[in-house]
Amino acid sequence: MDKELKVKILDLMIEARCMEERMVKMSKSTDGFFWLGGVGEEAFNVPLGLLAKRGHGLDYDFFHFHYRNGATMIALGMDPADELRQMHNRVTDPFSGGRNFCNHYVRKAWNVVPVTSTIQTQCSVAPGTARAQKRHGGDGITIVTFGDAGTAEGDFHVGLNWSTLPKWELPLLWICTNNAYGISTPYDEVHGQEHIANIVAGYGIPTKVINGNDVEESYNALKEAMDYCRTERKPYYLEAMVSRLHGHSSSSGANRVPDGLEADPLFVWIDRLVAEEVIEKDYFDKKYAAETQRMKDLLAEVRKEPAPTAADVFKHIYAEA
Amino acid sequence: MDKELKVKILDLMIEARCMEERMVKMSKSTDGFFWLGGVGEEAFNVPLGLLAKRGHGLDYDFFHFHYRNGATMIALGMDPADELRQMHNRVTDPFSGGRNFCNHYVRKAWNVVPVTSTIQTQCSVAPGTARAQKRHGGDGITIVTFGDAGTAEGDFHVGLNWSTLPKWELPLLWICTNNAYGISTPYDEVHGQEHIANIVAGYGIPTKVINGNDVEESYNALKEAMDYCRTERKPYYLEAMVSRLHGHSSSSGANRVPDGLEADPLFVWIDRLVAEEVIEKDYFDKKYAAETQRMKDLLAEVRKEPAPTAADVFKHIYAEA
Amino acid sequence: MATMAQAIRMALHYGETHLGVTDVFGEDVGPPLGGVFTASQGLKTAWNSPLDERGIIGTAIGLALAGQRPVAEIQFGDYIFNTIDLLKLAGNTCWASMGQYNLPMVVTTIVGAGIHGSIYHSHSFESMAAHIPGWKIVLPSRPIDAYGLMISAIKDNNPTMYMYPKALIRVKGKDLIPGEPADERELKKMIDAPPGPTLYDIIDVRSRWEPQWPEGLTDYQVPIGKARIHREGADISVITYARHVFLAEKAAEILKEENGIDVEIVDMRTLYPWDRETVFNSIRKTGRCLVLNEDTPVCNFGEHILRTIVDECFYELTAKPRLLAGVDVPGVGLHPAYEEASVPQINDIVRELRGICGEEP
Amino acid sequence: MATMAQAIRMALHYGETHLGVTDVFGEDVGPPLGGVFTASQGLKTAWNSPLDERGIIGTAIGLALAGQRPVAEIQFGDYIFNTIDLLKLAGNTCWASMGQYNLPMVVTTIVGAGIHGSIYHSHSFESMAAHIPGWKIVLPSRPIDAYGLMISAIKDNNPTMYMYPKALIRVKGKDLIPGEPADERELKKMIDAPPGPTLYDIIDVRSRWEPQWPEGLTDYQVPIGKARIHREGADISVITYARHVFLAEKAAEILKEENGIDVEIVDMRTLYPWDRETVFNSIRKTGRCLVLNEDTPVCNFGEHILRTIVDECFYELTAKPRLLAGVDVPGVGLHPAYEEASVPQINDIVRELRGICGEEP
Ligand SMILES: Cc1ncc(C[n+]2csc(CCOP(=O)(O)OP(=O)(O)O)c2C)c(N)n1
Ligand SMILES: Cc1ncc(C[n+]2csc(CCOP(=O)(O)OP(=O)(O)O)c2C)c(N)n1
Ligand SMILES: [Mg+2]
Ligand SMILES: [Mg+2]
Repeated sequence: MDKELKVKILDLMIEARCMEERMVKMSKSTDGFFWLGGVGEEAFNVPLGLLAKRGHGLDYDFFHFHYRNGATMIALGMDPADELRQMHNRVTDPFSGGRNFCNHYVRKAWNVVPVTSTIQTQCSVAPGTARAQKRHGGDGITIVTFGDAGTAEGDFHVGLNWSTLPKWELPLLWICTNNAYGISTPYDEVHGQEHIANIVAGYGIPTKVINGNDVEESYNALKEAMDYCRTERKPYYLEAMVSRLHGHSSSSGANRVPDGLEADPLFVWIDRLVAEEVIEKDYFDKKYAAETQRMKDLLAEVRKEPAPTAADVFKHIYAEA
Repeated sequence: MDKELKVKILDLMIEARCMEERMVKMSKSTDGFFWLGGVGEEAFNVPLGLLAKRGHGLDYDFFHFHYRNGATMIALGMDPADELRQMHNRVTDPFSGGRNFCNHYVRKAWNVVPVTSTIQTQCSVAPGTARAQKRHGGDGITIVTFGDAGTAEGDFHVGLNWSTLPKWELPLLWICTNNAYGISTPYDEVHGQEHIANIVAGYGIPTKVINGNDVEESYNALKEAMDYCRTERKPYYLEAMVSRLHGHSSSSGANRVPDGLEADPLFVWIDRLVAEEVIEKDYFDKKYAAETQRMKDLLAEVRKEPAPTAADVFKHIYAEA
Repeated sequence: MATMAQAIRMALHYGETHLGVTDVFGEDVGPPLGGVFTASQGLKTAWNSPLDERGIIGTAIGLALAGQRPVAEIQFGDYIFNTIDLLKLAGNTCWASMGQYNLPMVVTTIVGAGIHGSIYHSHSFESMAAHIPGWKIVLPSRPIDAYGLMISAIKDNNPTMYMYPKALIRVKGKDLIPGEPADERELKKMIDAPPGPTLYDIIDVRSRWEPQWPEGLTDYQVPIGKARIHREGADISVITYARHVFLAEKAAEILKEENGIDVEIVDMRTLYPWDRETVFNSIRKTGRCLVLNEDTPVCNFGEHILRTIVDECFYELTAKPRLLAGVDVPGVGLHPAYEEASVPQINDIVRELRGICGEEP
Repeated sequence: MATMAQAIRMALHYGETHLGVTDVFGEDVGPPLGGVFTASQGLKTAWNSPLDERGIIGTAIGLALAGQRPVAEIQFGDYIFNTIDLLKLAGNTCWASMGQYNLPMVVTTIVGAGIHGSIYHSHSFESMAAHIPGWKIVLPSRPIDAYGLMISAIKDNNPTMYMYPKALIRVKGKDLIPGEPADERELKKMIDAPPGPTLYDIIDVRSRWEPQWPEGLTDYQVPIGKARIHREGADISVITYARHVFLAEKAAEILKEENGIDVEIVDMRTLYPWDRETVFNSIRKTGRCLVLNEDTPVCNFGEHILRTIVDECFYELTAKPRLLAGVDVPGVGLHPAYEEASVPQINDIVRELRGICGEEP
């Protein structure tokens, strides 16, 4: 990983962090009703976005995200203002026109299919895009992300099974960001396997468990996993152990967790880059201040944008003919 | 296995076979609308019934059967007339009063919970009875049976997961009778794993794949599996490779499959017992003729029993207060 | 004339050769069986899925998101109830994404009683289906409508629930589908896969079989949203669909004969969005109506029709409008005594019609 | 006075100590959270299930088959739709087994809009639930009814769907539940688990916490199947439940004030089997009715009520009966402009009531 890439990843992590922190603040004011997002997953989610093949159609990657992929969207090139638009439920929200919760992305131009609130249903849907890609050929793959608790749903089995059918093994990258909780329920209370990967291995899918708080480990594992899916046209499963730094969502306050209880991947990375003398000690403070201000400014602009009206309710129930 | 037991198993296999053959005939006449059952699974299903702990309540085994467990019910002590009553949809049918298809057993006195037509839902329900048993203590276990194709349903994962929860590993015996088909779809077309057991092993559940057409192998494997569940109070998975000698159901004719394509466990067992000189060569013919006649006679009696009437429709929508 | 199974098969063939259908799939939908009701025999895009309804609907959604045009079958409507959340997602995809993604997918499933199907092969699904926004829903009663509605469903860019009645799947039509050979034995020879006494024989014989599709098939469409008058009448309107179109017809004959009452029968064909104009016009003409179907009666689709009729035609009604539906029990029992007492029969329809016509306001 | 969350919690406590409740379970139902809406805090039989609704309903069925008395929670009604097949099985178990097995189980879930819950935390479920035979269905609007119906649901030997409205879960009642301490701060101190800024703090502080249950709790029951008159009136009947009882109340005040119209409000409380007598009596008295709820309008539960009213009271109605329900769109959008235009608001109710009362037959 060269120096430039290292700094690029850092910049994107800071940008994503500042966007999310702005949203957490918004959820505590009149600027937004509800927040949930990916603070603590940036070391993994940024490389995911950087390594993916962004574009429209079967030759590009399809993304079936869950609600903690903001940093991935930033790395894919999303303007954070778009996310603030959704958070502030403006009609200009390009994902849902102010209809959906934050972090519920949809961007057809990038093959980002609708994020749904229903946990794990994406695992039953993802084989569809992957099947189309398998038939099409090329090196586009389908990427699906989810949390640890959600793997209890039957849809997890459904997806794994459909991705390993004879002659139809699918170019499908399964990604579990394991933060060891489902809302308030600890992993150890509801999972009898050391890792979810143990279950997946039974299907004959290659698996890897990594420290998702480590940028380089994440980057390398993702690269290897994607290469496998792209060239072998078969599924691969990656389980990234990550942090959940603002709790589950604003329903439980979205406060920053007590220091030292969960690693902050951003600071792990900064410390590493400082130690490696890739960046100066004050690099982060400056960048962080600038991004914080930028998000504030973006929000000020977004606030001026129009809200939906009653008449908008009936738009797009059906496809335009 | 002593001689007496060997013959007892043979007798029960013949009884079950003759009952099912009678029902196949009924499905081709005006005596019944639809047949499906377990012809070809007797070598496994009879030992299953013999080894189970029959009775009512948490100290006894709970049975979550699918629709091929007629021989198990016979081994548990069912009067075949009861099954003919269901096949002929008499109101005297003790399982469903003429409401349900044949082989849809319910017998509360024996902890036989309702067989449901919905494939694999029993896997989501079985953890409930097993959980009650785990809490209760004793050596009662829950036994659940299903086919190979049905394991594709998410409910299979649901059940396996709920039976391996930390501190709540359940005394639950998972039994897959793998006949290599789901209706017309071959196993190899829709399963990427050599055995379903491969998947199950990922949960940390002990598994065993056996030849379900072999009485002794079945008996011993079942004994071992049940002992494990009874004493360890943990789940176990058994996959029995079996035959499907009359096809899926009467929808596809229920004709006997061409000779030599699938082993007939009954003849395998007869040949063995003759070779071991446990029985005489003509033992089977006599017994088979007698049982065939008995089923005919039973049906003649059953035919005289009353049919449901319109007024019966509204009975038992709710529990009696 | 073609049966409904043959009509659907021909429409799917037209779909895969002319309309971009990429996948026809579901449990036992591919060779050798071509569907437990034979509706997908001989199709080149047909394949067997795992026994897993959630995977079937999920994969259909995914295929549609990727720009494919799938037709996914749920083997029996009775087994669709573990997918309602996914159907809801499919129905809200366009709306929730502000029109970015739409799902050009068709889900087919066979519904209703009438073949001694017992508790789990007799279910209706229209009431629940219609409660899910974002779908179009059709349910033909005749082979020609089955053909034309399938073509429309495939062309539609929205998720479409295509139901068809178990009891009518093997009934021959009275109208020639455009392109269908006039001789039905010829049709059978051309497109029905050869039978066999067991699965092994079927696999064997069908591995050498190829269908011969009629050459003149067209994109004959029955537009989604258009009902049809199955029988004209002046005295009372029966608003119905599927199997009950024909049961109502028999009842109408009895009423004509015995009471001189002239019954009009509306075959809705599309259940959502439904043809308000045809229904209201009929009721405005006759002043009386019976809404008729076989689903259970609480939150029954007919209650929706009835409420809308009350909304729109209340002061034009000369008798109170009624619903005749299945009875409120947890299943259709196997013995015919159960089935006949659970699902509206000709006698029940006659009785209701007489009741309404005899009513003094 | 107790909130609805506290009322449910107390009823569950009474259930586990006096009525044989063995399991109160679901996602985040056990410690430390005691339910995302706090309804199961401090219960000794409460435990956290895997994140898996099918497993929750399946296990509840299994526990009930084994003679236990489970209360299973689906965290949001919005997430129950992947279990409809299992709910149908639960509902047909007694009937299909000719009365051998009955399922003394309660399923609880929170429903409806009103908390800016967006597309997936605003769903109604009553219309689909009522379409499933074999269940009893309740949906209280007041803490005291929430208590009394929970006691009845637990005692009932049939599967009972216990829904409660999101928007009212933290609203305090006006009636003291038998045994509830008169001082609500005292109650809070006794049975509300201590809060904390983060999950870690909550785990910590609650590991040392024990509830102090009020001693005089009783088996006060609200019988399943009994509605109540929330407000007496002479001119028009509003048949409603849950949150819309109180929105109707506000509308009634406006109508009294501005039009001198006297509105009667019926709070159904039980949706199945529902209290026909109370509903019909009210309508027979006023001659007019509005059925009101927030579910989507096609195959809406109110259409069932309306159809039954037409069946039973048609010639006693002096104006056509109407339904006011949610609009027919695939979700409740997040921005208040969406929600207000999707779910009946006070103004909408006022408008409908005026419309019906102004109508000339
Ligand atoms: C089907 C479904 N059930 C329940 C919920 C409510 N819910 C939202 S997030 C969540 C916990 C998810 O935990 P996990 O899968 O570990 O993801 P994480 O939030 O930890 O990233 C739950 C229970 C839901 N959204 N969908
Ligand atoms: C949920 C559900 N989907 C579909 C069906 C229709 N069906 C009945 S049996 C069957 C095949 C079952 O195959 P398998 O699980 O291997 O059991 P086998 O019949 O071979 O013993 C199917 C698809 C059903 N009964 N339930
Ligand atoms: Mg998690
Ligand atoms: Mg099989």
